[in-house]
Amino acid sequence: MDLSYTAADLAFRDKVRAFLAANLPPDLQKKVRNHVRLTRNDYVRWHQIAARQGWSAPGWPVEHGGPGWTPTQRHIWEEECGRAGTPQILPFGVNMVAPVIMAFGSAAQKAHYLPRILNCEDWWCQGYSEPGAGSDLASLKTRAVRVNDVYIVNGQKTWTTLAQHADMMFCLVRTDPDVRKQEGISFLLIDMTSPGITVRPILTLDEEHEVNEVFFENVRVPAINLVGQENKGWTYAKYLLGHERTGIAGVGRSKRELAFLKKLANEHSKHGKPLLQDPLFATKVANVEIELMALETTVLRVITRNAHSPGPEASLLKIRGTEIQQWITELMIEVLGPNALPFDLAYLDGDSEHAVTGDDAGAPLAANYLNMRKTSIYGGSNEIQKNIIAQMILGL
Amino acid sequence: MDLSYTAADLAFRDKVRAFLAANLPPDLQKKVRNHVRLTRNDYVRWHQIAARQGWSAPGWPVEHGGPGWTPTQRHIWEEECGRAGTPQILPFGVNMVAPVIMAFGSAAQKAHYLPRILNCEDWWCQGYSEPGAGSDLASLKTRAVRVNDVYIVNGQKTWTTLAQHADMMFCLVRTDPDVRKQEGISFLLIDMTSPGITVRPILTLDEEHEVNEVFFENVRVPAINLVGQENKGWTYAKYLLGHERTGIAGVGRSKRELAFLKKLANEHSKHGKPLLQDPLFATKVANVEIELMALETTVLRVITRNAHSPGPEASLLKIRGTEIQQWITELMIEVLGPNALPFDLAYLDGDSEHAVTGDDAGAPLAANYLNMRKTSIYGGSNEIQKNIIAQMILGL
Amino acid sequence: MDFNFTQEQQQYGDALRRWIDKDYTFETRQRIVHSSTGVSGAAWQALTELGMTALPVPSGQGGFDGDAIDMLVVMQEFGRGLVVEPYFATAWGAYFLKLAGNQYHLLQDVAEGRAKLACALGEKHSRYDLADIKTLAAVNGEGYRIDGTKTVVLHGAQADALVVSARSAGGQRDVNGISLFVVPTDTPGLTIRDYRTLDGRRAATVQFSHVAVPASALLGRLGAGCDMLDEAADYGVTLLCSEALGVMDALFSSTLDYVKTRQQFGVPIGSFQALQHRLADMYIHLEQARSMAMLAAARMSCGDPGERRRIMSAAKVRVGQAARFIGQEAVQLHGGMGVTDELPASHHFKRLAMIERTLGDIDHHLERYTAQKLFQP
Amino acid sequence: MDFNFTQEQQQYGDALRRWIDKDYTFETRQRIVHSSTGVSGAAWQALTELGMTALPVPSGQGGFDGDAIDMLVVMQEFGRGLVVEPYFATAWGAYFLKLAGNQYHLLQDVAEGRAKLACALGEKHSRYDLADIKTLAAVNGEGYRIDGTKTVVLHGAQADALVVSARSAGGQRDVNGISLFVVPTDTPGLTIRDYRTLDGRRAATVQFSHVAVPASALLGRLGAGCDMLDEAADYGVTLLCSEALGVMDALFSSTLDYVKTRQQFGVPIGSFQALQHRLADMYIHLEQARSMAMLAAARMSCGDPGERRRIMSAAKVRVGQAARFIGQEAVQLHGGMGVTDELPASHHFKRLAMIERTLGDIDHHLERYTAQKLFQP
Repeated sequence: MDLSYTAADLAFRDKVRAFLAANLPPDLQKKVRNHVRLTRNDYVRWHQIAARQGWSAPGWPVEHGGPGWTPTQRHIWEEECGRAGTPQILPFGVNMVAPVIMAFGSAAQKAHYLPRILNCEDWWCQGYSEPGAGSDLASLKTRAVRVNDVYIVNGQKTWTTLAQHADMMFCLVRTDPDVRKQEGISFLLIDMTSPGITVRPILTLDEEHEVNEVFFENVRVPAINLVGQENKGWTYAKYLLGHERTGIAGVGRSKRELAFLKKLANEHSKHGKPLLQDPLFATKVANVEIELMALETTVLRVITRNAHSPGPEASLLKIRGTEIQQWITELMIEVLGPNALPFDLAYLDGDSEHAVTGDDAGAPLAANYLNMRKTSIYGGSNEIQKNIIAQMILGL
Repeated sequence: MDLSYTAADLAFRDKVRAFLAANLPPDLQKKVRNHVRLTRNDYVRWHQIAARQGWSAPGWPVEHGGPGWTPTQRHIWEEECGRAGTPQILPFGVNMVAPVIMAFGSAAQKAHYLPRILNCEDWWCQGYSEPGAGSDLASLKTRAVRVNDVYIVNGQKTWTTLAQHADMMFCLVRTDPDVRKQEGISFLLIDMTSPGITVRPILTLDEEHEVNEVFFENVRVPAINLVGQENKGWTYAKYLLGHERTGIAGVGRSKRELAFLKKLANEHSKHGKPLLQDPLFATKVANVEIELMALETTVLRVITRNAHSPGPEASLLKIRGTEIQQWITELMIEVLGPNALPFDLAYLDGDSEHAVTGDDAGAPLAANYLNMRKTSIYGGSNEIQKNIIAQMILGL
Repeated sequence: MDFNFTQEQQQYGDALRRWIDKDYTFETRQRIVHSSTGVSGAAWQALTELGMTALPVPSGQGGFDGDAIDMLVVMQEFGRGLVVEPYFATAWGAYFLKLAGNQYHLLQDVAEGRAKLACALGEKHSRYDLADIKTLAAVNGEGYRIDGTKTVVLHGAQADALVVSARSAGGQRDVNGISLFVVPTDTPGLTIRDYRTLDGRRAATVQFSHVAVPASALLGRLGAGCDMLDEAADYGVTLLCSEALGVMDALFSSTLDYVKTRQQFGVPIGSFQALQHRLADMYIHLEQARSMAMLAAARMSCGDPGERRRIMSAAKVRVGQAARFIGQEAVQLHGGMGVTDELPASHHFKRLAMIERTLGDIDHHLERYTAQKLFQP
Repeated sequence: MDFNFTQEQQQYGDALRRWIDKDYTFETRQRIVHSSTGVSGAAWQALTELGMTALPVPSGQGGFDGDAIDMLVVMQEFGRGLVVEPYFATAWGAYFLKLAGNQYHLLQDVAEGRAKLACALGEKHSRYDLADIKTLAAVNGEGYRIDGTKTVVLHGAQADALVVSARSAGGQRDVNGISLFVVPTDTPGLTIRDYRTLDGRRAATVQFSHVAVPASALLGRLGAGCDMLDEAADYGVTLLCSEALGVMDALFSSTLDYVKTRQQFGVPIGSFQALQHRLADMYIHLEQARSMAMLAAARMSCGDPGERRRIMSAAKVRVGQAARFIGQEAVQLHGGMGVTDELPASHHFKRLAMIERTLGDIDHHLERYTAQKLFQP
């Protein structure tokens, strides 16, 4: 047992740090660190900077353009990006649809989509949830009927993250309504500019346009956009679910946020003393920091054992990772106290240089607290994750 | 809305206080306050002192020897007994079997048993749980077969509290094995001196002899000891369950224990200052105190609305009441710190005048913490109580 | 001991609820939130007609002399209905005027719906310590001159007059030397910067630059405002606890409805035991919070400042804990729907989160609670 | 980065476990607990033969030079098997001797199973502050004279020698002026009062009345014992975290077995979702605690006292939280069986509760953690 990074790991970390120092645009970093919302262009810019270095898809095999990193190196990359405050490389292309295309897609699909994903030439979104199919995803109803060499798609998806920016959607559709619900599902790649697609924003409780409803009305999807076999989509969706979920714990990001929290708590005072020196508050910060320390070690235990698919243990990482993220955002607004009340949409959206209250660092934090409530709901709610632990790990 | 006691209530409280000051034997009070275990005689002594005053059965109708108190007066009595530190008037006779006998018993049963319960001439125990029937009580298997004018009882009860002292048991037995499990149960009164009864102690984790297994081997119970009708026992058991559960919150007792905790925390120091002034610890004490304050108000809301049977809301009182009791015992051993480790059975059992460590007040507290773990398990586990809330109150 | 509301209390509670159901629906409310002023003149008019503005005002000034229990009844409804009008700010301000005993005209205007009030007490650095004041009040001829900046003044821009705390003597955090004034918002030298709050309301930064006020603007005695501030803050606490209770009632009830209706895996999600037990926990929180909100309203006028502080802090702690638990669980149990702007649920959640940060959070009141003499054994 | 144990580590862990399964069953253990000494000579002999007594001792003194990771492997097994022999006390004491570097003979005796040790550090008032010492050490000829009373000395009456902290200078809570000594238990003037502990072990009150010890009994430098005390306490913390991990593993596993077997309402109670989610929470606690116990063992010898304190306190906090959650939930899920003396489960629970109170509880270590320079932003 040796819980230190090797010399090679440390050298790699220095390389990553040097890259980030030289290449992360300060304006992006400032936005991320200050919790200001990112534009489409912000995401694309950073993705393409990483792509130029060959680092936009850390988990991919070298043959498809991956950097060939070890699990520990991937962890270091994620951690350093999190700490530096890069925009996230969104998972929909790189971590979600790409592994499915690699494993089950046609040669033509691989040749066409994978390089475009690597370089963020297509913005992907995920067409999974429907109004009646959330935790019970397999009960989805969006219908695709094959007519010659096209599928005609009708139905509705919901909670589609950033679909307003998307060029492509990977979409679960029902191709056979007459079999057991898991067995009639197919995995389609849909061009979002196709006629018959309507994207309607759903504002989240912090008045952000982050998710959408997507309606399909006789949308024609070329049959060559079917991934793998018809009616085998559930298998691919499950494959995806078990894949590449180590980043799910968000350790690097939480470390950055925790450092931000501490700085904030050091700058705000109570009875004339920094709040971070208040025993009640310091103890809460320490509790989160210790939980995060434990989680980082748990992540490392999981990834060094099981490089590519952490399996059901990913549920632990997802639950605790999102809880830690939520605790930190909650503590941030505890620091602000009454100053958490102002809601400055213009500043949040990047439309205004400074917050109306003059507190640029503090202004987005309450909205951030609200926004992060989603993390325990999306990506398989934490209740579903507990079911997975009970069944797959504990044998209940 | 007026949340103050009336002048009449306050006068009644003064009367109770005067009675307790004059009649609660100091040796008993000291034992109770110091968490030393009580003997059979301790319980009987106090019960009979209360009985002489006519106050041993606060919830009983006047015709049977109850004092005719209002719900608020009963609450005051319970609270004052709790605060003073009287031995508990055990519920098995007064609050459990007596209401069933009053409602469903024969004239002869009423005439014989009720006065004896009032004066603690019989020590009652409850024959409900069995090894295979805990939360699922209706699946009990102890068999009673009627032969002429006796029932022949065979089977086993378990977790029978203080059965080693008991003269009588009220017992659920299966008289018809061929119907739905709730429908073949009868309610028998069994003389514990009957041949064929064996009481085997079960030591609890604090090495206390508080519960027992009770074995029945061809025990002959006169048929006149059947309460109500054969096979209707489940109805009576449920009646009992909904009856007289306000005391279940244990507010008075918890107030006494909280006062003890505060005194303890004031006498123990950390870094040379009383622990009660330590912000982390004081905050925990305050949290319990506030929860108890809320619970007392909730109790009063419940009893002033529904005098005799609080209904499913009793589940709330049971859950929070036992949690508060457990939190207080946990905080007590936090105060003791390393001094919680010594285990002094002789002192706990009253066989030794002083604790081996010299700390008489502190010595029983860790055992007390252990012992109180039972409260969330017995009397319908807190999980069962949550099921009741979900079903009966929330309509789920 | 009596936990029932009087028939009269029930009547005006019912009347208010009927008005909200009919004229202040969620859609109307959202339109008001996104309007330029963030409040509705018509709604204020209706509230005046319902007697709401007169309720907290003493009968001598045309009010109904309502106590904290009366206010509990109406604040619950305001909470349930997510009303964003400046009622809390005005009722809270009126309490200062009532304590001061010298602002009869203004109180009369409040009772008749002609004047709205706001309380400009906090400053950027002061957190929940209302005695932490940098704003200065200097003697200025017969009157005073106020200089300083007040932050997060709830409905400051919608008010006709402000209750302002300023330091006429002493150091920044001294309890002595605090003076309270009432200042019309059109007084020269006042700058009010209005903004939205997270829960759909309005607040403002209020800057005082050489603001001259007459001697009659002083509430109570010069430099002796601390007790009044303390008592009025406790009054604000009971109003907020009462409002939070209504919010929680509504949120819990909509969550129950949701889990009974929402189907997954072929059954309502409310049939899953893990969720049932959490709903039972929410129920326990709700009932315990209800007890504390009632206790706080009943003890507000107990006459013993130590006991009052103890109970108000206890209530704010317990209601805060319930608000956090119920709020977060309600959002979680609503799933995706819980994090949209489209259902009242998320707005109830936001209101709870902001009530928690108004007039002291859980830790603040735990600390205040343990500092009371009554906490000692 | 490597989280695996070496083959050698696995081997002695396995050997120890086999011995426990065979010769130190629950029934045997209970007999030992209720015996007059509360420990077993035969067991100590077996542990010596298994190399356990030699493990923590430096190779120069006939030991195996085991580090904290090696000790993790064995302490886990001691925890799992509820072993009540004075192994922790002896290994902990040996660490002091190792740091002192002048007690070769005694260490050799420890390695060969001839000497058991105990640490007499705490006093009635000192709580978890090991620098809070009233016991005095005065210069006495060539040596020293010790006077005072040490409390809750784990396995004090079963030890052959005690590591004792005493104040040779300074005030009661000064970090300077602390001296450490090793004192054979047969030294005149020593009175040891043995008693049982709640978790089936032994502890003692140890009174020093004019106890004369030679100069060679001093560990380290006179009055400069604080750093050694601090480091050795941290070593004790990692041993306890490792043991707690074994206890929790066993307790969680027996709880899982129980809910899979115990039938109510015609199904195993483990099929109820509310219980499943709590078991999932227990699992998360267990794995997070495992991570911290491993991290603590790995960082014990990192060489940076600040980092060491930070990690050890973090581990004691996190393991303590897991111990409390898993312990209480395990008892609850076992129902009535959980509160009897008859199953190992309740003894595992008791051991966890007592580990939490040994060498600092959660609050103590949270406070220590936040006091470290590394906690600052």
